[in-house]
Amino acid sequence: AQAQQPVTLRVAIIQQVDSLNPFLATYQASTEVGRLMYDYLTAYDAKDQRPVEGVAKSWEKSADNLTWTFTVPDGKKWSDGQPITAKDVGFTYNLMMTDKDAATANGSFVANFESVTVPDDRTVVIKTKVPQASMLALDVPIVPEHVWKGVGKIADYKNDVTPSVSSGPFVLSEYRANEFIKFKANKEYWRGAPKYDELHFIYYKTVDAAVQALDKGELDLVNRMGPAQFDSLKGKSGITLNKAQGRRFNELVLNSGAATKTGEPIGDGHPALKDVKVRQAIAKAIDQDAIIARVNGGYAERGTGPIPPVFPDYHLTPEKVRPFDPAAANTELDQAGYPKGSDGIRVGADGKPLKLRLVGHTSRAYDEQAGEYIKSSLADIGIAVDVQLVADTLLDEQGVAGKFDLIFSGWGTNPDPDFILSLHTCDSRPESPTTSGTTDTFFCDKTYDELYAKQGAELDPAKRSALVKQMQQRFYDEVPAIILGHDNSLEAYRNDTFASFTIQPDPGGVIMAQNGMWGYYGAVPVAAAGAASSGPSGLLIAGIVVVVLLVVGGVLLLARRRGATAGDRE
Amino acid sequence: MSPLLELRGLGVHYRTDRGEVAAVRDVDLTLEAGQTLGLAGESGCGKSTVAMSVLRLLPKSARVEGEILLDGEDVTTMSWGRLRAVRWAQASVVFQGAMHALNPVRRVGDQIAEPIRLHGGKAKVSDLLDQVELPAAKARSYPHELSGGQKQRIMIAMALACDPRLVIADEPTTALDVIVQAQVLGVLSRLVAEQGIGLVMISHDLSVLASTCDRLAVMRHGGIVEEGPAREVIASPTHPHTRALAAAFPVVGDPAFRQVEPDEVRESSPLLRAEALSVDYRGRGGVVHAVKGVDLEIGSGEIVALVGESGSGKTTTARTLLGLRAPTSGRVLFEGEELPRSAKGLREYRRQVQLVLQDPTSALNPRHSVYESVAEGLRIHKVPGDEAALVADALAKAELRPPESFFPVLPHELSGGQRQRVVIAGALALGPRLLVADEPVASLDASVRGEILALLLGLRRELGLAALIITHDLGLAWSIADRVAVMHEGVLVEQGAVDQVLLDPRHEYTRRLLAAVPSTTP
Amino acid sequence: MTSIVWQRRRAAVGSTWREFTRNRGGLAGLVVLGVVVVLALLAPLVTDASGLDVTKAAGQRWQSPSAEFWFGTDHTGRSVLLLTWWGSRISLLIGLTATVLSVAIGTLVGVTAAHFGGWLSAGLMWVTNFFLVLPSLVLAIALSTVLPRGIGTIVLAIGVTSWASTARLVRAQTLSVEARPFIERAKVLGGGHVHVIGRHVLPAVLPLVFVNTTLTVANAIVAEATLSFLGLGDPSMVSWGSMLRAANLHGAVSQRAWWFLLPPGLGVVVIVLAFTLVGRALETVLNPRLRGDR
Amino acid sequence: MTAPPLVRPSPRRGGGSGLLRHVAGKVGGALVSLAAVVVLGFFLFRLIPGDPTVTMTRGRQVDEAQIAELRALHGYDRPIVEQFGKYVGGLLHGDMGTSLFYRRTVAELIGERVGPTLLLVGTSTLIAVTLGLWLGIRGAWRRDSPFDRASTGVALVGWAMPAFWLGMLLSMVTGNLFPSGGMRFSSTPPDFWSQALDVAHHMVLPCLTLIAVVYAQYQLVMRSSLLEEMNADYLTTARAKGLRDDQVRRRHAVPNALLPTVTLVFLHIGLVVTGAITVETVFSWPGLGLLTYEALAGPDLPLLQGTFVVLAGSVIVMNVLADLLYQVLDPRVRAS
Ligand SMILES: Nc1ncnc2c1ncn2[C@@H]1O[C@H](COP(=O)(O)OP(=O)(O)OP(=O)(O)O)[C@@H](O)[C@H]1O
Ligand SMILES: Nc1ncnc2c1ncn2[C@@H]1O[C@H](COP(=O)(O)OP(=O)(O)OP(=O)(O)O)[C@@H](O)[C@H]1O
Ligand SMILES: [Mg+2]
Ligand SMILES: [Mg+2]
Ligand code: NI
Repeated sequence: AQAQQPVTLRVAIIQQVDSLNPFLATYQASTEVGRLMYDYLTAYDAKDQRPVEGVAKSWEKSADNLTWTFTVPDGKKWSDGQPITAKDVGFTYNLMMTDKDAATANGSFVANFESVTVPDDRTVVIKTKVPQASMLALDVPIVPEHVWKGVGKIADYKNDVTPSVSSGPFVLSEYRANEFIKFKANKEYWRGAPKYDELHFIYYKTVDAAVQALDKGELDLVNRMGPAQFDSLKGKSGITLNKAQGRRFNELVLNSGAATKTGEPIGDGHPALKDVKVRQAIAKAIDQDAIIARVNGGYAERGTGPIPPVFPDYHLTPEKVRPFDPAAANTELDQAGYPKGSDGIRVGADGKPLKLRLVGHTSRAYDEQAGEYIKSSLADIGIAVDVQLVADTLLDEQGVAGKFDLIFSGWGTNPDPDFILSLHTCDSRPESPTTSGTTDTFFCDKTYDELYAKQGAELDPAKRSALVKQMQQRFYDEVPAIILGHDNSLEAYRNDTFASFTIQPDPGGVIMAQNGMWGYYGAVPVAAAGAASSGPSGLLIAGIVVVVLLVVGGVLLLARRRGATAGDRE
Repeated sequence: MSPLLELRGLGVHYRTDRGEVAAVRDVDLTLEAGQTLGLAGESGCGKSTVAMSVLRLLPKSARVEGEILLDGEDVTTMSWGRLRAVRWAQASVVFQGAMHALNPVRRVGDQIAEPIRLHGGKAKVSDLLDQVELPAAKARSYPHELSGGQKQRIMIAMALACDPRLVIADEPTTALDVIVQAQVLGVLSRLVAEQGIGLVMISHDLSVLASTCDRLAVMRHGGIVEEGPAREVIASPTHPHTRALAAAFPVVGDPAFRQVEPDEVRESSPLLRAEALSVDYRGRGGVVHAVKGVDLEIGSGEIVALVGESGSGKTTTARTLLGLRAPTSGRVLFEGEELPRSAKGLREYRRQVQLVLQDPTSALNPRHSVYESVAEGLRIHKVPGDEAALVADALAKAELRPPESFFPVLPHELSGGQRQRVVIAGALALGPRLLVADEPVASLDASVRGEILALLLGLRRELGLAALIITHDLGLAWSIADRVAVMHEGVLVEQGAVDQVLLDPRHEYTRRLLAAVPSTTP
Repeated sequence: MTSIVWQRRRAAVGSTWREFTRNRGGLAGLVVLGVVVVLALLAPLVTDASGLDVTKAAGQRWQSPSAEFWFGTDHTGRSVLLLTWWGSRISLLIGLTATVLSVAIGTLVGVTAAHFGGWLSAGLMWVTNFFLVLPSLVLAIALSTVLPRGIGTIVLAIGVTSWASTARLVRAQTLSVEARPFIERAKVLGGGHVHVIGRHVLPAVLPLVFVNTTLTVANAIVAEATLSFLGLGDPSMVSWGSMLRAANLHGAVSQRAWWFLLPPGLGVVVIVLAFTLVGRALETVLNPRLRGDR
Repeated sequence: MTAPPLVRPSPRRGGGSGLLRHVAGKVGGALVSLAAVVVLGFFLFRLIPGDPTVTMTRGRQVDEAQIAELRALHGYDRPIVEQFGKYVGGLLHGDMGTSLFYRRTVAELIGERVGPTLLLVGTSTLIAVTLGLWLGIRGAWRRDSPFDRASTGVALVGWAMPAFWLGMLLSMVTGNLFPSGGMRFSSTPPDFWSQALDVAHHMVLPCLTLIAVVYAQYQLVMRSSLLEEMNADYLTTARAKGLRDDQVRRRHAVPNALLPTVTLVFLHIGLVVTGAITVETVFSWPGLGLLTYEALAGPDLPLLQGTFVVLAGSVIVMNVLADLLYQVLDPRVRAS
């Protein structure tokens, strides 16, 4: 008989956590875990992702948009009982502004800060050099000054001391690299302690292993499932599925002319792809619905611009949806001056046949399958495709160097569209042929860049939304890349241990990988969950061991006896 | 009272892939306590099979008929428990090849003590070692740390561990050189005399048996062809096979065995000369000086015998004479010219001088037919003329007739003597002037030794071939050589005309060698 | 003359064959191999390769075995039977070519090291021992990571890492053949290196090499499956290893899709077992050392 | 899996001459081999692939100066020989570089994973050796008996199976009996016995898989080396002395046949290690094998290089140990 087990939420974690030090952690899993321990200055609402109270309860900005004043309310406490004050905020930001190591992960948020001052325990004043749109989306964990001021070199600090001093809903209680990360509920949490005792993140190397574990009851919550895995859990008792709108998209980048910032061409893309007519024809010839149905298993939404439907304010619904129409594509290419050669492959004006390389990741099943679809679709319009699946690093190298014709890529998007839009401006192209830029498309279009500048300065949400949509329309028409689809986020949880989770946004949102910790914080255990045991009991195993030992012993004994008589026989 | 051992109509068959093979047929033998029975016969005639059947040690594939009475009790019908009790306590075996009969990873002392513990004897290992004239400290040795003779004596000590009434010694001295052989035989004879045990002594060497046995049985093809008191059988053999066996061991000094007439020894011009020849082997254990400053001369048409115990450097000398090894110092002259070093030069030289290797079985590639083996040299030297005719001619010279019928035959289908002839034919095909024969008859049955020796003499007579015959057998040297050279630890201690060296040895080692030769005459 | 030689060779092969047929395991292995090889060769004639194209997948995803799809379908709706069938071609192809490469290197190194001696031999032996000790799969993984993906790379990776045991075997056999007096006799007759190796050493060593080849194929096929499973194979080719990788990646275990897991794995087991059985049977027939104690 | 195919015991070496010299020679040889592994590791992973800085800066705006700084920081701008020197120098201090993906030092990552791998490989080797030797001895002693045929057949089937496939099958058919992966449940109480039981529970399937695939080696080797000894004359001697059959086997046959087998047990550690790579992958066992697999996905070349050097190096060390053990065990090799 064991003592009353703590009520525990067990969550699969597939991606690695690179560091528990919030100043160094860059991986998505690490920031997700970091949010449980450290609140940000502001948070995103669970329902619609608008800024709400974080460490600061209220805020105001000056007329020139350069000075922001945040108020940290009284009564919030760190998990060790110390009060949370404006000093902690000031300490965190100033550390990042002065210590290069502390700026590793989130330095971009403070790069534009002029100064951060703390006139009193309740007030933080931030002055920026130029107006900054993301002041209410500063994804910077606020750390306790009384702990961190004693830390020597930030870059070497692991921050795996248990229990951690948290401002978030959970306190780190045990960390075993490659095995699990354990948290206990933070009883001091200002929103109120979570409704259960412990939260465990357990490493699984593959989603499949995690799905099996969920099925066996070793886990309570899994995300990042593939369509097949998701389907396999359908109708299983004890499991609730959550198909959420995702923030990720898959795209097929067309090498429309890779070049540096200065316009110096790099790479060896096929010249015909510089012709927008060819790109449009390719876009028309690809049956996106078929790819979503067969490759995504139906768990994706048709792509238009880079911003997914989960952000309806910015998501583009084109006035004229480009139809899947290979016949039209064929005619257009005929007219554009790419006649079919004797082998059925079109030839450009320069005599170069339209034979394209399509580069994808060996590690991704999506690339492999979608590649096949694209290959056969383009074959129908006289374009030959050679699918080359390569290791991730090699793909990165080829992508950066512009050594491709078609390449698979993809991004995750934030609530604020600025970053994802910035990727396709002329400025995000690389400095020189040997360095890398942030862009994957090498897109450089004057109209697009002008719109980008305008939306950055636009403070009226409705107008900004219109500008963002215009940009995406331009992107859609120029086809530097084809957004193949926005993946659904596929999650599942055991409903015999946990009754419900807070999703973000609501409805249609995710439990894990939120902009916040609501999913974990808001989980409600089933009343009797504490008594539920995990997996087969130790008793059963002991029983198995005993039986095996008995059988082996018996066989041995028998063999002995036989051996003895055999000895007599010789 | 029943005899110690009595075999009645013993027959043993082995089941093999080819069907049943009769290894022993209808053997009747009797041995009384305190007696020594010799069992002679050439290799494979079934001697060991008889020995093993006594303690029922034959492999499962063997089927035994007849009765084996040990002190009147039939071994074939004993229960396993009884048999285990009888084994070693009543009868023990000194196995053929002590090299393998000892467990290589256990100390010899433990191995001797094992049957004592098992059968509850009270003998002490040190006493047993003392009986076979080994120091007690040797009990702590592992087999590989002992010499062949010492291992053989360990086997004997082990056989005596439980005071058995019967000891079977299966070729206890094969693979030992003559001097050690004499020691081991001495130990055995002494034990029989002192302890009154019955001894069955097995050997293919009549002269070994002659000196130790009361009675002698000669086997052939699994059956006994002649049996009687040892002296009688050897002195006046009735069966032709026994006669051949006896003849194979010529008596040194007996002119009857001498096959070269003294007047045949003629003045001859030197053909091959070795001057101050030394050869070293560099191995793991440091440098071995195998040959030390040997001066040797062979005249054309002359037969020289090089004798010496095992490991004295005979083969090394032969190899060096043929240019298969470079001498460490000294030189080899052929017709006054030093041996060439180049591959081409050596090839030419080897048309003149040929080597016949020790063991004809392994000297022939088992995959090559007689024709291919003989033609090999012709092809290498691209000898002009009709290849088939040349091969046939060489075979005919080697007395393999009709030659054509031997063409497609593979070595394993030939007898040992025939194989040796094929090797000789291969050498003759090149028309050499000198034949170096390394132990040409050592591995051959007694019955075919004579034929090969006659062939060599015939070749000398007809073709004027010179020969260097290497052997450890003084009797052989006596029967066919013109001159003898005696080698000891790499040094030529004595050389000269046969009569002079063997009848009137100057060197002390030659004398020891001659003394150790077992003789069939008392 | 030659006719007699040939006649004898034929007789020798005949007797080897008779000896071989007496080994039931070996015979069964040979029959299985024959069937599999014939099926693999027939694949393009009997089946429609377009079924391998995911865009033309005939069935639904993860269909369990039915009359239409005897072995069910995979995660893209392709027939597992068809995939397994075609996969056998790649597995066999890689297994055989890698073996040829491995055995060729091994034989060359082994014979050279044994025959010539001196520092060449010492150097070759060191390299051989080095490769023998090195876990070959780890090296193969390393090689196929840094080289471009493809059949050639896999063949190279397996071939280059697995020759050492062959080399050691061949060297030992060559040494034992060269220690035999008939080699000395050949030298006395005037034969040079080429003569000794060509006429005496190789004919004696080749049967053993042949035995070794069959056993090496078994290893190479498992190695191919392992490398493909680890994602180092040629992604554009269907092989048993890549099928198992897909099964692992797409959750065949969690879906209990045994029909996707069993055929490729059983394929490997059956082929490897068949090669091993044939190899062991050949060994008892051709290796004189083992023949004696039967 | 390209292991030495069902190797027969190697012929015994000749009498030892100078144990010390032999040991020194062996250790020296192993050091040379280790050095060769390091060289191979370095050049294989450094020369063939492209520019590592590009991989590191993927998705970030960097200019020439930053790239140059990065190259200088990692020493990629130095001549290759100097880079190699630095690499070796680092290696001597236990520095194997930094993983591209974990952004932690390779040494630290490997250090974390050694324990679980040792536990898994050690346990399964121990069981596989015991089982294999026992079955091998039984089989050889009663050659061609039904037991021999059956056990050899089963061993061959196990030998033919890819480890990962067997692993997947096992985890499919055992259903909920065993955990799906990992080394322990996060919710197990921290006391020793609960933890031990939990780890044992998690280890059952990976261990079974590894044993099933590996034990055949030992069985077949033991069987053939015992068969080789079966006709040895000293066994006839032992029987002639009146020893019982099992005494003959235990006291004479097995000790002799065991010697070559012991060497092979160690020689095949390499095989177990490679088996561990796939088995750990299938069962998410947090060991070196899984780390290798994770490094492959990138590929994370510094990490891969590290696991390569460690895995290959440990096998080399094992082999030296085997050789030294042989010196101790076999009186014929031991200096006289
Ligand atoms: N286990 C066996 N299976 C089949 N035939 C065998 C077996 N042992 C011996 N023989 C055959 O039985 C015959 C007699 O062999 P045995 O060993 O008794 O001869 P031997 O007289 O002792 O010979 P040697 O002098 O060579 O020791 C030989 O022809 C041999 O080939
Ligand atoms: N290849 C070799 N390497 C090292 N030592 C050798 C080698 N061959 C022979 N010896 C040693 O050289 C010495 C002479 O050997 P050799 O073979 O010439 O003797 P042998 O008189 O022909 O003996 P046997 O009568 O046994 O044939 C011996 O001590 C032997 O151990
Ligand atoms: Mg005998
Ligand atoms: Mg000799
Ligand atoms: Ni050694």
